[in-house]
Amino acid sequence: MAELLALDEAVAELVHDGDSVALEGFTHLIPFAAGHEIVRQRRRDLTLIRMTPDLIYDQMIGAGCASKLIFSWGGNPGVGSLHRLRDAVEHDWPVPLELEEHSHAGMAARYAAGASNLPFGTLRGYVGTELLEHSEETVAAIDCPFTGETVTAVRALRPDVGIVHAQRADREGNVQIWGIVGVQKEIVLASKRSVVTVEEVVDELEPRPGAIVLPTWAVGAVAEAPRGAQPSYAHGYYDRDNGFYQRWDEISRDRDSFQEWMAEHVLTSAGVA
Amino acid sequence: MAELLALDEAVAELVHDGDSVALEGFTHLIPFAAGHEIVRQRRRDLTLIRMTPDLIYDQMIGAGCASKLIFSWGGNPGVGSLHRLRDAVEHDWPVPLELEEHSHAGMAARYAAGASNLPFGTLRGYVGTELLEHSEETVAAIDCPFTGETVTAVRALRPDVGIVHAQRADREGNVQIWGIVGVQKEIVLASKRSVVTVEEVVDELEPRPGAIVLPTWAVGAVAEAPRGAQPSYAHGYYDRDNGFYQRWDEISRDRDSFQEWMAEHVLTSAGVA
Amino acid sequence: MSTDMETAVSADEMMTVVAARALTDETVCFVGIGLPSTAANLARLTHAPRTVLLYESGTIGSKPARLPLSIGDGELAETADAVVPVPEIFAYWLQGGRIDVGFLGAAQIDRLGNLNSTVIGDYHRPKVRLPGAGGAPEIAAMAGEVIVIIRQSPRSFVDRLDFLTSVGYGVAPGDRERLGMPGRGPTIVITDLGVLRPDPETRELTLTQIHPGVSVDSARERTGWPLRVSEDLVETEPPTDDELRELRRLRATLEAPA
Amino acid sequence: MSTDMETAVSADEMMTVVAARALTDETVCFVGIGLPSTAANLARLTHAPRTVLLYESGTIGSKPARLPLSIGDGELAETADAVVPVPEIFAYWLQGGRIDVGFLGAAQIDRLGNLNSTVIGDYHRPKVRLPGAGGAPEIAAMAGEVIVIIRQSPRSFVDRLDFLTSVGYGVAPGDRERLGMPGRGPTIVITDLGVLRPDPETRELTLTQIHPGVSVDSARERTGWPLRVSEDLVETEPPTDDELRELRRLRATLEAPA
Repeated sequence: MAELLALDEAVAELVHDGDSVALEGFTHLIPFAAGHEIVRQRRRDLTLIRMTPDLIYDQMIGAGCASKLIFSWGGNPGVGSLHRLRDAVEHDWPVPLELEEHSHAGMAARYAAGASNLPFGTLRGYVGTELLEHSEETVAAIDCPFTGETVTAVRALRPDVGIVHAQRADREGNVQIWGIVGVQKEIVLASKRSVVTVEEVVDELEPRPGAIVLPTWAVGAVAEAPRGAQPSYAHGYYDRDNGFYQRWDEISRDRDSFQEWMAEHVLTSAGVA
Repeated sequence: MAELLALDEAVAELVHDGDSVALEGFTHLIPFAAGHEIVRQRRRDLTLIRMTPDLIYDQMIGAGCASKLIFSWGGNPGVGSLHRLRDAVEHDWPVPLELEEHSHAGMAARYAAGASNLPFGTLRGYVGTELLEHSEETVAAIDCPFTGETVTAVRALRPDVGIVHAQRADREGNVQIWGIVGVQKEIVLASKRSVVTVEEVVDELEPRPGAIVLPTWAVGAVAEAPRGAQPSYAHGYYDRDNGFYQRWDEISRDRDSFQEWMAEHVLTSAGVA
Repeated sequence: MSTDMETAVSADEMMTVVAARALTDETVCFVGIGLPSTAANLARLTHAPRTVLLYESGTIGSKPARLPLSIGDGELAETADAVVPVPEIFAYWLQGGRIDVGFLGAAQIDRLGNLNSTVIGDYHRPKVRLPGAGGAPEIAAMAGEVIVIIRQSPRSFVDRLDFLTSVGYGVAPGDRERLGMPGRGPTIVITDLGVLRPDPETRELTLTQIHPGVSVDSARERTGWPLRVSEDLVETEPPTDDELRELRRLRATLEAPA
Repeated sequence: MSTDMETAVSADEMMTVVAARALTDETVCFVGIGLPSTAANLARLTHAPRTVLLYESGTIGSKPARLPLSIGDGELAETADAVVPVPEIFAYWLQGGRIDVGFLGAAQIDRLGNLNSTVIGDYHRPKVRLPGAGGAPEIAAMAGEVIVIIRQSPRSFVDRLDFLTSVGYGVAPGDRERLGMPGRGPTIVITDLGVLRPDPETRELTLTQIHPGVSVDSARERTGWPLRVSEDLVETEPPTDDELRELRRLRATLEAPA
């Protein structure tokens, strides 16, 4: 049974320095509130895992939470670079950041393998690319025992903590997600511990088209965090703040303006711009 | 784009003697009408594939359509044996039936691998069982290239034809399925050709909780077949005819009564009891 | 709490009640159809209301008011917290290590709790072709522990299985670990005569509990190997009125029209 | 059909219109964000109304009225025929061989159509850290064919990629087959200067079409290798009024509030 906790309690209890942590949400339901709480609690030396690091990891990397990033596409969607990520990779600021990079298909297969309690996932991918030269620990050729054909194995991902945002939970901790569901289910099931932030806790989860339910006994902690995916979006609650994604390009380009913004909007409050 | 065909046309066009054919539907949406049409068109030497052969394969086997069965559980659920299947295996009647048997988890992994265009699926399974002694062509040990752990590979299933029943299609051939979805999506995507029978063709597929949609361009043919899953059921349309499943035990126990029933209910009509 | 009803308790009822009692509350349970489903639902409707039932058709948290005849009756989907595709129920939920208890039946069991649900007689020339593996091999391997329900007779409790469909404890202690099976295996085998549990050392199934009116001798006679009997053998508490009433009400729903 | 609007056609508009034209109707198209998404939606809203768009966020058959800024905007889900989990969109739909056309951009391309979207400079000490692979390597491998949209300059059309993220034709003809890639690879590369297609024999990208007002010499200057030019070089038909109007209307939706 999931514990219903306050977000600061959930992070304090479940996220530790040095952990591998995946905050997922494929452009939708990105757990910004949880990421900000991790920044406020000054976690360090995290291995951050996420297909699309997005602004939340730009902020966490710029705040010095991470020593390693496992990812597949690290840009500001439709806008350009993630400047804090680039500054960490290009200039070791504020601390050096080790990269482990994959393709989307590879990351998705790694999560699915983790959720399936398999040591590896299989796909047709990576062949012929230079990604292979930087991923010997996590990507390998594997031969089909029936046809002899060579395909690609990717190491399963089993993060210490998986964190996602969702629209709703009921009072027992059952979680409901609809719209783009991304890898939300996979990451909760693949992780040793999990936190789900939700827009609201309700008496009953009425069935909805396209909705999935994560039963309470498969979830670690549920924390209410209204607007907790902002500036990304929560289908049925609020839209993506495309303007903020565009403004972030300017805010994050410069170390000082980034730090000012973080001081004002993250370190001193529980909200986001 | 799926072709909208009459069921007899769809079977005539897409199912040939000697084909491997999967009629799927995990207790729900079993494509009885399509199976009966295959019997009426007197297809022979089929490799029938299905996790739970159920009454429909008992009928097709008893009618002499099949030379091989690939399956994981061949009983009359909650009732007992499939007598026609047993008669074929135990006494080669009406023709000998080769068996290739798996576990449910293995069959599901084989379908998923087929839908994914992979030569094999991976699972933790079969180890320590005698199933291994009869499945060297389709089950093998495989070592994780990262951890060295040995897990199990199963050969992908890519049937010549996949056939499922669904609640609805629209006039473009998009298919909607809800309730227990089983392996309906997997088998349509894994098969070289596919036929979907539906309760009705409608103008618009209104979204429903728990529903999946197979887009028309992923489907071969759609054929209207009202009550086409009877005596299994179509969630939202009609219930499972548990009484018929129980009566089948008696009807099918004896070769003569089986043949009489088939003559009366299948060979001379498009319906089922 | 023995009652008037007790005299009328059938062997199947006794088995089912004892199996239901073996499920503690808040257990996540992967159930097969037939007696396992009846027992699990009886537990849910009596002492274990927060028990979670998963069926291999992909229904998670089903709370059927009427007993399903098949593993995929509509009732199971309608009352579920979630319905997932069949590949997912096996990969993410069973293999993912989310199941506390698997509930299995079989045609044959051996002294190390291995199960046969495939054939009686030779595989290629079977005397009886049984339905086959279904979900059993992976439930037996992956569930946290396994409850087996099986009628006890020399034909079902055999010295040597005609076919090993699902692994209990293999051929010797330590086999499960060697085979990489995370679950503990069959921790309890419930029959119409009593209850067997694996010996902590040898894993051999040992009669630890006997139902009212059953003699140890008759249990020995209906076992195809020299049956070990626990020194602490206890007698099964007979079904209570509540248990019987609820069980009979449940079973009646199986016959009633929808 | 040249018009008054033509003089005002920007290089990006020209590229986008030409890319849209490259999509025939009833094509199943896996689209990346940015110019590919704009071009695919322009095609859908003009000559190819039955084109099916899939986005890597898992939306199948999206028909957005406004252009998405990200690959997973709510509009894409709301207007989709189906929304599936991300592992499924890659495994069943892209890898499953269901995609006719993949639409890709990149930071660098070489003469055999291989793409770099990872780094400029040394991998471990990059001059510019680019976003990385995303869905591109598998789209490049698995889609029936690939349309590439990229601005042409000596920095983007390079003799040697700084990093090979996605395979075009590898290092020699036959590499795709050797690597087991079912798709045909990049059949058309659309730039702000013209259109390149692979030579049938050598697979070397060859200028086959040039946009109005662009000289072959300027195309050569903006290519980091000795550019081959087709003997049958044609000039691009300028955008029609309809194309331009629809494109500008679409692009305006990107800026407008929801």
